[in-house]
Amino acid sequence: MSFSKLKRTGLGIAAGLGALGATIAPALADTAPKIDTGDTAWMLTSSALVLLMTIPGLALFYGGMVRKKNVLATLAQSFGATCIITILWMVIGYSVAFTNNPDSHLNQFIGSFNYFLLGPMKLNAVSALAPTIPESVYMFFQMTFAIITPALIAGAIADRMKFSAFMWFMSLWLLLVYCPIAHWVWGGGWLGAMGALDYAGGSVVHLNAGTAALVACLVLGKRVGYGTENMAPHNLVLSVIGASLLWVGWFGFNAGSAVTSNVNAGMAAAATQIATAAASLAWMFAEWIVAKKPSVLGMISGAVAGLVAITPASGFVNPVGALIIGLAAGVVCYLSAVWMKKLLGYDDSLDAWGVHGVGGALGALLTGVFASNAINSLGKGWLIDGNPGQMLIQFYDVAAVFGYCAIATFIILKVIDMVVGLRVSREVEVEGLDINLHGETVHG
Amino acid sequence: MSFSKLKRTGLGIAAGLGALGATIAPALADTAPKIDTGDTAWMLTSSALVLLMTIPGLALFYGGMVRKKNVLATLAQSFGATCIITILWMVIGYSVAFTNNPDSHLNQFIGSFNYFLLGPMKLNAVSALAPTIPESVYMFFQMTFAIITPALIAGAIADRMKFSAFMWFMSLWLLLVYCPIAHWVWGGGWLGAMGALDYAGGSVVHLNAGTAALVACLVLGKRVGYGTENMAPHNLVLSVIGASLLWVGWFGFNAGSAVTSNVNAGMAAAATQIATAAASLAWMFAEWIVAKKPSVLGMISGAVAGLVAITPASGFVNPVGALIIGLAAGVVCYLSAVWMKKLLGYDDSLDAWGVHGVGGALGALLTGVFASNAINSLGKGWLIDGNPGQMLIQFYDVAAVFGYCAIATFIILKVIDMVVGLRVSREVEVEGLDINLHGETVHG
Amino acid sequence: MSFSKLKRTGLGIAAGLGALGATIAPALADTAPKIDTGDTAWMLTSSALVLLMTIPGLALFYGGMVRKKNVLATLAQSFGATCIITILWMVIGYSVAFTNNPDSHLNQFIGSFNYFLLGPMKLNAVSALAPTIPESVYMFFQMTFAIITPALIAGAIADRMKFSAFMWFMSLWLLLVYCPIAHWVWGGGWLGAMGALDYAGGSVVHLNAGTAALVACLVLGKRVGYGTENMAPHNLVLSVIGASLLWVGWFGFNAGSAVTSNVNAGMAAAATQIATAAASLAWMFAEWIVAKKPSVLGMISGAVAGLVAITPASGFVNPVGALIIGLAAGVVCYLSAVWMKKLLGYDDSLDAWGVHGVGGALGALLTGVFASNAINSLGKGWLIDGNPGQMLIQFYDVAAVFGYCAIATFIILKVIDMVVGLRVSREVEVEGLDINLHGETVHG
Amino acid sequence: MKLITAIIKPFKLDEVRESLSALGVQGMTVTEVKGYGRQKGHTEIYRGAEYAVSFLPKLKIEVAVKSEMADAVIEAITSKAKTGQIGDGKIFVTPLEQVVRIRTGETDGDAL
Amino acid sequence: MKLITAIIKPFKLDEVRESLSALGVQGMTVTEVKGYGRQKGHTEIYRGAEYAVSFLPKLKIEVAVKSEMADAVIEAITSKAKTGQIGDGKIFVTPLEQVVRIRTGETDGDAL
Amino acid sequence: MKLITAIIKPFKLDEVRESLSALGVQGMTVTEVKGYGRQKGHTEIYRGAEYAVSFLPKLKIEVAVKSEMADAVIEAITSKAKTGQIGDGKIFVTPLEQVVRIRTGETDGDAL
Ligand SMILES: Nc1ncnc2c1ncn2[C@@H]1O[C@H](COP(=O)(O)OP(=O)(O)O)[C@@H](O)[C@H]1O
Ligand SMILES: Nc1ncnc2c1ncn2[C@@H]1O[C@H](COP(=O)(O)OP(=O)(O)O)[C@@H](O)[C@H]1O
Ligand SMILES: Nc1ncnc2c1ncn2[C@@H]1O[C@H](COP(=O)(O)OP(=O)(O)O)[C@@H](O)[C@H]1O
Repeated sequence: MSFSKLKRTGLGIAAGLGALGATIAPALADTAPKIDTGDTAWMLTSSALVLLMTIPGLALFYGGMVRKKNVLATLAQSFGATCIITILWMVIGYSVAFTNNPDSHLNQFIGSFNYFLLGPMKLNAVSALAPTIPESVYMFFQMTFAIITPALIAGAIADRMKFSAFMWFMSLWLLLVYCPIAHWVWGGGWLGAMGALDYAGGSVVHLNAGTAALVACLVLGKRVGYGTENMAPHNLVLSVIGASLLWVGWFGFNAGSAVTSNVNAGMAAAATQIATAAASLAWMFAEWIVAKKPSVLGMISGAVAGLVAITPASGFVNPVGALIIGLAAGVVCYLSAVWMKKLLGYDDSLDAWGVHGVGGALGALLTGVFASNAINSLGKGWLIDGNPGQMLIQFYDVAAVFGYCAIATFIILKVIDMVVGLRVSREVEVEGLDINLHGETVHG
Repeated sequence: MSFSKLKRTGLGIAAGLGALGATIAPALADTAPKIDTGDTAWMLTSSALVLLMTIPGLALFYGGMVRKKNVLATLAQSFGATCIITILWMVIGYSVAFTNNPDSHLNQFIGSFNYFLLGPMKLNAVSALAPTIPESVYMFFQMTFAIITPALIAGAIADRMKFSAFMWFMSLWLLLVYCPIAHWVWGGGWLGAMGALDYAGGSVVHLNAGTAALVACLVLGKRVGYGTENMAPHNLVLSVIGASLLWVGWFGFNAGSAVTSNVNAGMAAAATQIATAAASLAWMFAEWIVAKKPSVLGMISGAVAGLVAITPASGFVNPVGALIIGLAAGVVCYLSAVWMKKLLGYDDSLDAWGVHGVGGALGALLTGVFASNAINSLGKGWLIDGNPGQMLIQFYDVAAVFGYCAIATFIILKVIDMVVGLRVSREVEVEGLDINLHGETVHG
Repeated sequence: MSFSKLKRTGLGIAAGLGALGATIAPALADTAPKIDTGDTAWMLTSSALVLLMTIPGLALFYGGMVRKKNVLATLAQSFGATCIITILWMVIGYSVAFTNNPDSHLNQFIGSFNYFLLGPMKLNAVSALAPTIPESVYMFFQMTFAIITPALIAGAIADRMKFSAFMWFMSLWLLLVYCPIAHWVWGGGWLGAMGALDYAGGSVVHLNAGTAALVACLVLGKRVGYGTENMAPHNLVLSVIGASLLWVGWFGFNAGSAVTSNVNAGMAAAATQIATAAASLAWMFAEWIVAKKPSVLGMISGAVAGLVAITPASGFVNPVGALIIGLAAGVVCYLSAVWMKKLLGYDDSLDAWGVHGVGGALGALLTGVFASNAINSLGKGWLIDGNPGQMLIQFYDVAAVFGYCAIATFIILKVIDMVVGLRVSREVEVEGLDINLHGETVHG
Repeated sequence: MKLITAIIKPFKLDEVRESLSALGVQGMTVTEVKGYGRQKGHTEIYRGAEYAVSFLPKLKIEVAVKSEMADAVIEAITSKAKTGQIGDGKIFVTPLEQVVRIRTGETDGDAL
Repeated sequence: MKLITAIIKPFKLDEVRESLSALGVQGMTVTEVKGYGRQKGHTEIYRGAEYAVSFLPKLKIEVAVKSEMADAVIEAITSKAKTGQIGDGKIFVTPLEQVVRIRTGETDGDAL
Repeated sequence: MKLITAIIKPFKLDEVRESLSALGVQGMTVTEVKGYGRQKGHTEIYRGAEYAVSFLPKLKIEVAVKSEMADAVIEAITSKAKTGQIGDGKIFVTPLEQVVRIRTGETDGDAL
């Protein structure tokens, strides 16, 4: 089982059963499970919160940033991704990512196929990765992660991708990129075994989605009129609602990754809140200084950057560590979205790479710096615990995810382009996706 | 007590107290209650989630579908229903629906009046229907069901009903239709005793509201301009937000109906997620094939159809059962909303009958098909457990709810029409309800 | 420690540990904490819910009420307040408000500085104010209260305050007004010791913010065109979403203030729901009678008035008490917002004083009237328990908060005005804050 | 040629358009406008105060036609847009010196 | 008759309307427009880039009046809409050949 | 003087504006309008039913110019707004009797 997860669930069990004054033994020995109602309540809530992040959270965050003629098509991407991924996860995704492959060598890279259609997930089933809650809840919780990760990519290809191609992309990317990588780090694979620290998905979720976003916007090319037309967000009210729901839902994401309702969940929640606020302020002040005005888009983008960067660190760092990670994320992601993007000239339309890719990688590395033994007995970082070796592991983690994701995403997109075509016609793009792809428009 | 509920709470107690390693006896013998903090946490959360379904969920789902001149009036319906029903539920509704009538014969049809103003609901009170949580929480949880059920009806009479008449309708319908039927199935009445399986309200909530919606749109008649004017939704962004919040909130609805935070809640949550996604895809593909384009309205309508159909089955079926129910709901509700409605020519404006009535009935029947003993020890279905008898019971259930609701709703509406009048004047309808009924408009 | 809190947590411990069949001793004696997973689950959820109240709840409630040219600037106020207060709370706010000052005399007025940067908040830390949950969760829960309280003030100064001045105001007011007052009542200070009953913040939160709002709108002066131009809300759809999220989130606020997941939380939730609905109906009918039409703005304002007024009473009154408090709040706040404001002629733009100040004071006093021993063993009210003395204490509470807040707020604003200036130029105000302060506008 | 500008009640648009097409008019341009006139507006309620909304939503239809068609067009609009109640609107006729079809550069009669 | 078209700053509408009513003008039609002129617009910020928003919100007021009233109306608008700063706007006067009141069919003078 | 009114496709605005500025035209007023003509609109889908959306979004540009500049302006608009596809729009020229600049009271030529 994953090194990082092992620790987390280890602690989880201790706390979870500790609260019941019971011993840990029976739960590990796979007898009738000891379900903790408190842990289960929190994980059910966390699952709902993470789903809230995608619909309507992410849908609105992105929908408000595009031009009015494309808002419904943008919402349709988040909503459609939620649906197709739910089904694929139930059919085989969970099995590939979170079950153990009988061939222990293959298990380094990919899980089993035994959970096809969730067959073995009986009423009382429990996963060794989450011994105090029903497996049905753990499967659902992980499903919500599997949903939002591919959905994040949409930010890079906004305003120009065919809906059919998008649905194919979500499906193939989930099965060929997300599921294996989730297995590597969390499901029992080699990265977790190597000791990579990724509490809630800095590399598995954000760097991964961000890398795919970068590749996707390069493969699709720029929007018509990019650089000349004013493509400012058509309605930031929607984006502020979306960013707020992402923030609120993220407690399910990070604190939920404790997989129990205990002190680890509490610390992760506190770290998340602090880093998010710090990043939002950092981006805001950076922009205030450079561009003379603090834009609302900057404030909410900064908050998301903080949420992204603290994700891998949330269960490993103390409040001061969270504060520093947040400040760094705000400034670095501001530079990547505003300055680096202009410099390199790709059209990462809503900055999926600039915020999630860059922020995810930054967070993964800073986790190696600030991880503290006192917060999580198995996260020994460089600065506090004097363990520079962790930095190296984090670098491997980042490099492996970036490398595999970039190559696999490129191939997937090229194949889809050949078969169904990735991009809408120029006329459709100029006139708008809503009316052309979905036959609908927003009336006033 | 209701057959289905008995089982559920039975299991609930087992799991709930099981987690405390205690015995079930004390809780049943009405000594000082054994409140489980985990169950209570989940039920408090579930209550908030179900309230979220109505405000702002349902309000936005409907509000986005009407024309711009009526959006505030539509929101006012959901909001006003929430308020008036809350008070009536506290005054007498809960008592009629969920307490036992001393006259055991009458109890088949209606509860007692003892809980007038919730008098007996002391600090430590516990209901036999939910022995591990405070009765205050159970009363509140059931209140949120009582709120959304009548509010759903508004979809059929959008754009043309007086606000005063609407408030009267909500009040009378709650007390004369919802409360008795809830008692029949869940509160200790005859349908539950007969063994009707309705986990979270396929017949009690959705078929019931849908039937009332059908009657209401027939009694009120069509909107001015129906069939000639383009009455396409004025702002589907609002409807997507609403549908998403309905989806997220529905976990409180279905998983909350376990009334505990245990394996049953987990399975219900998983089934809900799977069926919803399947129905959304089914509707989307059906429309994509027939109308050449996948509309966003179709995607979200399909999701709601899936949520409706899985509601009665959620705690009784396994993931594969949920998948099939979802696929069926998407296609059947698409046909009922798009094809049957045109065929029969009634103006069920936002398809409250087409989705909730048809989907609720479908779900109730399919529960009889797919209910599995392995998921819920007291739900023996046709297909898996070879118990065709259950089908018959489900038919009775559907017929009884449809019949009683249709007649009672018709009478209530006729009475209101005579006393205050149901419909606004033609001028008001043409000019819009917002400015005329509420003296307000949406400015840009 | 605070009188009222003492009782609450007293009960909390009883229930929380009761569920574990353990004794209370170990938790108080600061040995390894007995964390209750159910209580922790509910408090994590409550914290997320209260954050949801501010972003996007309050942001939308206010944002929909201003004119379109100022909507983004209004959202930026709630969002910016959330960020800056989060950081200040982590740096020193929590320490000042909720830790004990070594100097027991000073402790009557202000807490310690020991928790600078949350240093002592280790992984297993527990606060004596919340013995069954991690201190990280309690710190976070209280943070969300510290965020929304200053943010409420924005309603009074909408459309005309500089963003820079606003951020300074939020910061200084938090540290110099909110933190001390929170300590007086909840953190171990003199008002709590005197026996003031304030379950979730009638005086600490709402009267406090409302008083500051009144002072602020007097210091800033009226909006340009006030009284002549039509300043009706530009988009009440946003305000309805906001009010609904405030309502839903408020269960974290009131039921969460039990700091456990038990019967007290349940009763507080029920009281909250009942009072809110009653107040909404009371305002609606009052307006329907007086102005001939029930406005949507009135319905949602009434709901908020009810939420405010029940806040201090929620854990002390029974359902009937809640009903009466709600009805009173609806009528009184209607009069204060519609009639008194016109009479006295100040421009409390979105009625932050009219609803939160007046409603908070009303609730604090009525808590003294309706507090019932049977609901909370330490709240003895006038009417039910024949304890008129409590009324006097509540009066002191109201007077002390109003007096200190008014003076301190006035000084803070005058200082900011001298240093950075409070108000935007006439041109900027006429043209709109969005484009001038943030360089953005809502496009269609 | 004439430029005929009509201010009408919004829900009359479709009827008017059809009647003009019947006359062989092949195009028109419509603008959402607010009208002030004898028809008195609503009162909007806000915090108890009532604000007279004196401007009402109307549609402005602009049609360029050959002079000889003007009367028929005016007649058609008048008959279709009429409800008989205050606020039905007005028709304005102004001289039109030149018309160009951008796509082809055709002018005047051919451009219509 | 004349059709008087004025482009003004939005917040001047009420003043202008009142002064026209005072002159006995019983109706007008208002359109939200975007104006481009000497008054330079804002810069909108987006991801650090600045976009010049060269079109500014203005209101277009159209008033049909008897020829003899034209000067008084122009005078009234000019005085009320003036702030003295760049961007106050313009008034255009065009000939109006015919006016019809849809409700009654009255024409010209009677239709105003 | 002439008032030149052009109906164009929305995304052509910037090109047209620049070409007019190049000609020395210092101002214009733009209105969002809906156009009906030979170019046929979309079909909107709603619950399986298809609704023809026969009105398409266009922009109306109004430019007041000295008579001698009219042809140049018309020429500029025609060349810039043309895509060659149906729906490019029209240009209407109407006589303009008087122009006033509100800010200064200047009239006619000086007011442009
Ligand atoms: N003198 C005018 N100039 C321009 N538009 C006018 C004038 N008078 C009326 N209108 C337009 O015609 C509309 C209807 O006029 P109104 O006086 O309300 O009713 P009626 O046309 O039936 O007398 C007004 O809303 C306004 O848009
Ligand atoms: N030649 C023109 N044709 C049409 N409209 C014009 C013209 N010049 C100016 N306008 C309108 O008048 C408004 C104000 O003009 P501008 O040059 O900015 O200020 P001023 O009128 O004070 O010189 C512009 O925004 C535009 O709407
Ligand atoms: N007779 C007319 N009067 C007013 N506007 C017209 C007229 N004919 C066309 N238009 C406007 O010109 C636009 C383009 O006209 P259309 O016939 O669609 O294409 P084209 O100009 O290429 O022939 C229409 O959308 C409408 O706004």
